[in-house]
Parts: sequence; C-alpha cells; structure tokens
Amino acid sequence: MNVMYFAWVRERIGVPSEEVTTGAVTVADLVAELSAREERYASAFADVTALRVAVDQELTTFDAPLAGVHEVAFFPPMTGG
Amino acid sequence: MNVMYFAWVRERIGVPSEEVTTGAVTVADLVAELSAREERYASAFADVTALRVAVDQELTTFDAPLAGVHEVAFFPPMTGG
Amino acid sequence: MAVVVQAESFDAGAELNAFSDGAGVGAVVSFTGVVRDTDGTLAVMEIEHYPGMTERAIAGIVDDAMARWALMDALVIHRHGTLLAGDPIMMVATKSAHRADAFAAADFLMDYLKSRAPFWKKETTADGSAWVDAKEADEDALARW
Amino acid sequence: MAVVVQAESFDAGAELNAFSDGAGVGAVVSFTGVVRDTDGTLAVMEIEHYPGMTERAIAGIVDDAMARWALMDALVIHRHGTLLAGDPIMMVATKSAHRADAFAAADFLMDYLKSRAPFWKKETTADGSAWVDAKEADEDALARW
Repeated sequence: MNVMYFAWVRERIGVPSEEVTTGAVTVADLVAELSAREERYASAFADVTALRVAVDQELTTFDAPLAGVHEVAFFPPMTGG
Repeated sequence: MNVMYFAWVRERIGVPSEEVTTGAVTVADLVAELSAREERYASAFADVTALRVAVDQELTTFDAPLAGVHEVAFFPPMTGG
Repeated sequence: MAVVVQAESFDAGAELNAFSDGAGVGAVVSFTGVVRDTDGTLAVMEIEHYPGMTERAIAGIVDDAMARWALMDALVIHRHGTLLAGDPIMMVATKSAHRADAFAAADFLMDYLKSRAPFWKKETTADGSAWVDAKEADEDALARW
Repeated sequence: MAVVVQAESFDAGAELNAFSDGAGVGAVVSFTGVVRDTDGTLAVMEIEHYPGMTERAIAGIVDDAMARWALMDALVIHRHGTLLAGDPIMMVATKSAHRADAFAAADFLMDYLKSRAPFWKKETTADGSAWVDAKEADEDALARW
C-alpha cells in the first residue's frame, strides 16, 4: 500500500510517500511496525495523539482496519483556512 | 418644532414634515394633540405600538419629554439591510 | 470606519478589495444584501430613509461593533431610492486578525442595521405597492447580542 | 458548488462579483483569509496540502453546509504553495435568500476548513521556520455545529 506523510511527519521520516508491504491489520499495527523499523519512524510516531490519519483519503482513527486499503496518510492536525 | 413622518405614516398624514407649535410635554401628548386635530393623524397614530419615534434623531419611547427638542419623527419599525 | 449612504449603485467586489488591505489583517468578512425577487413579479423596490439620522444611527452601530470586537476596520454602504431586482442594496465588511471577530461583528452589524437604521422598503409588483413589514424574527435577533 | 485548490493567487472582489448573481438571492456572505504578519517578521508562508484528499474533503464539507442551510450556492477557493504577507490564502462565499443562512453556512465552512481540510501552514521568519500549531480553540469551534 502507499503510505504518505505530510508536514513535520514528512520531514522527520524524510520522504513524502513510500510503498509499504505489510501484514498489519490496523493502522496502529502499521505504526508499530514502522516505528520498530527505524528511528526516524519512531520519532515521527512517538506521540500518536499529536497525529491524524487518513485511510483512502478519509479521516479515520488508529484502530481502522487496513484490509483492501490502497493509501494511508499520516499528518499533524490540519491548519487550513 | 419640526415633526417628520416616514413610510406609511408619511403617506397617511400626507406630508413628509411640518412645523408644529405645541405645548405637549411628552411625545404621547403630541400624538394625542395631533390625533384630535384631524382624521389623517388619528388614522396614522391609531396603534402606536406599530410605530417608532425618534427625538432629535435618537430612537426613544413615547413617554420621552419634548422640552428643548427641535425634531420629532414618527415611522413604522425599520426595514433596513 | 466608513459609512456611506447613497442613491447610486456600488461595486461590492471593488469595495471588498479596497477594504481588505492592512498590516495584521488575517480575516475579512463581507455581507452584500441584494434586492430579492421571490416569485419573479417585483417591478421596483423603493427605499426611504431619514437623512441625518441614518448616518448617525449607522455610525453608532459601527462604534458598538468596534468596541465589542477586535476589528481593524468596518465598512457600511447602504443605498436609498429606487432599485430593481438583483441590484445591491447594501454591504457590510469587517476586518480583523482573527475570523471569529470578523464574523461576529459583521453578523451583529447586519442585525442592528436591519432593525435600528432608519430605512423603510416598499415593494411594487403587478398587484400594487406595499411597505415591507418588519419581521419579529429580526427584532428577536437583537437578543443574541 | 465550486471548489478550487490552486497555487495561483485570486482576486477576491472579482470572485465575489462573479458569485453573487442569481434569481432569488438576497444575501451573499464572503470570508477572505489573508497571510497575517503579526509582528512584521514573516518572510514567507508555505502551505502544504494532500492533493486528491483536499478537494474531496472540501467538497464533503460544502455538501454538509448545503444540506444544513438553504443555500443557493457555495464557493471555496484555497491556495497552496509559497505565499507572502498580505496575500489572500483562501476564500469562502455563500448565497441564500436570507442572511441567517448565508452567515451561518460561511461560519460553519470556515470552522471545518480550518480543522478538517488537509492543509498545513509553515511560517518562515528571520528566526527560522516552524509549522503552525493547530489551536485547541479551532477544534473546540466545531462543537458549535
């Protein structure tokens, strides 16, 4: 699946998006898997309460299932307007 | 003093303004005096709850005193905006 | 603060652009009132006003808004005379550092202009002419502030 | 409904005029957000967004507004990329027969765009660059609706 990062999450992880092959069942599982992988992920995901997640371009929660999902995006709270 | 009429009050009384010499102490006294004078005034002032009054260009109430006043205006509730 | 009472039409977009500048401005809210022709029968709308008191009443309402909210400026334009369906009647604009002040002040200005500025509207249709009645809801709206 | 996400600037006044037409329209409300330079030190503001989701999220918010209020139309323009102090960031406009609907819908659209449309602002001053933090007050504002 395509995993995207925005704003300071993108800056900490160092790429705007990447293809990830995972068996993670939920968003939280994916976060744990990436955090275990490298320090830059652990740093970006250190406090998930400071993050938001979208699955297939819809805002959702970290317990959302990943079955059949094409795109997951992580970012800080939005500051539009 | 100068007495002014707007909107349908003006139409019923038939003039936009007139000079009135009166000993009326309050606005209500002036209304009573004019209403006793001619039917067109009585008709315009028949229901003062449907009217508003301004004294020297400030909205006020019918018990407002007239001492020293230059201009009194009668009109229906405003419909600006 | 600018208060303009005039018979002439105005260009709301040009007024908005001219109003929007300024150091520290982050939020600009505008309201434009347009002559509404609900069922396609309106021939003309005539707006009568009370020269002198009109400017004074509007300036008082704008002063109140500037005292209640953190505004950098406020603009009110209101026409009188004979208008046609689709014509702009009036406009309010507010600007502030933050959106909440700009929105609240514009909303407040509209509520007070509606019921406390000395204008009276008369509509003429094929059926004749009638003064527009003040709505109870407009008077009630003042209680919000 | 029109939703525009673009890097280019826009002319708020021209957009307002183009939007305001229409049978039965009596009230038009606009909001313009401007890059604010609180203390005169802002060099640039960069706005990042999530292409695809941005348009979809805004369209969803506009749909909600159209369902909740009697609107004839709504417009949202939001820029991304590099902006300077005083530049227009975004604009919302609503039109309706009545002012209460136009005001409430524009206010609602702004609250939701602020916290639910995927944009992120970064400010660069002489002291360096920093992402703008979301304000708790902006999240709390959603509870109004």
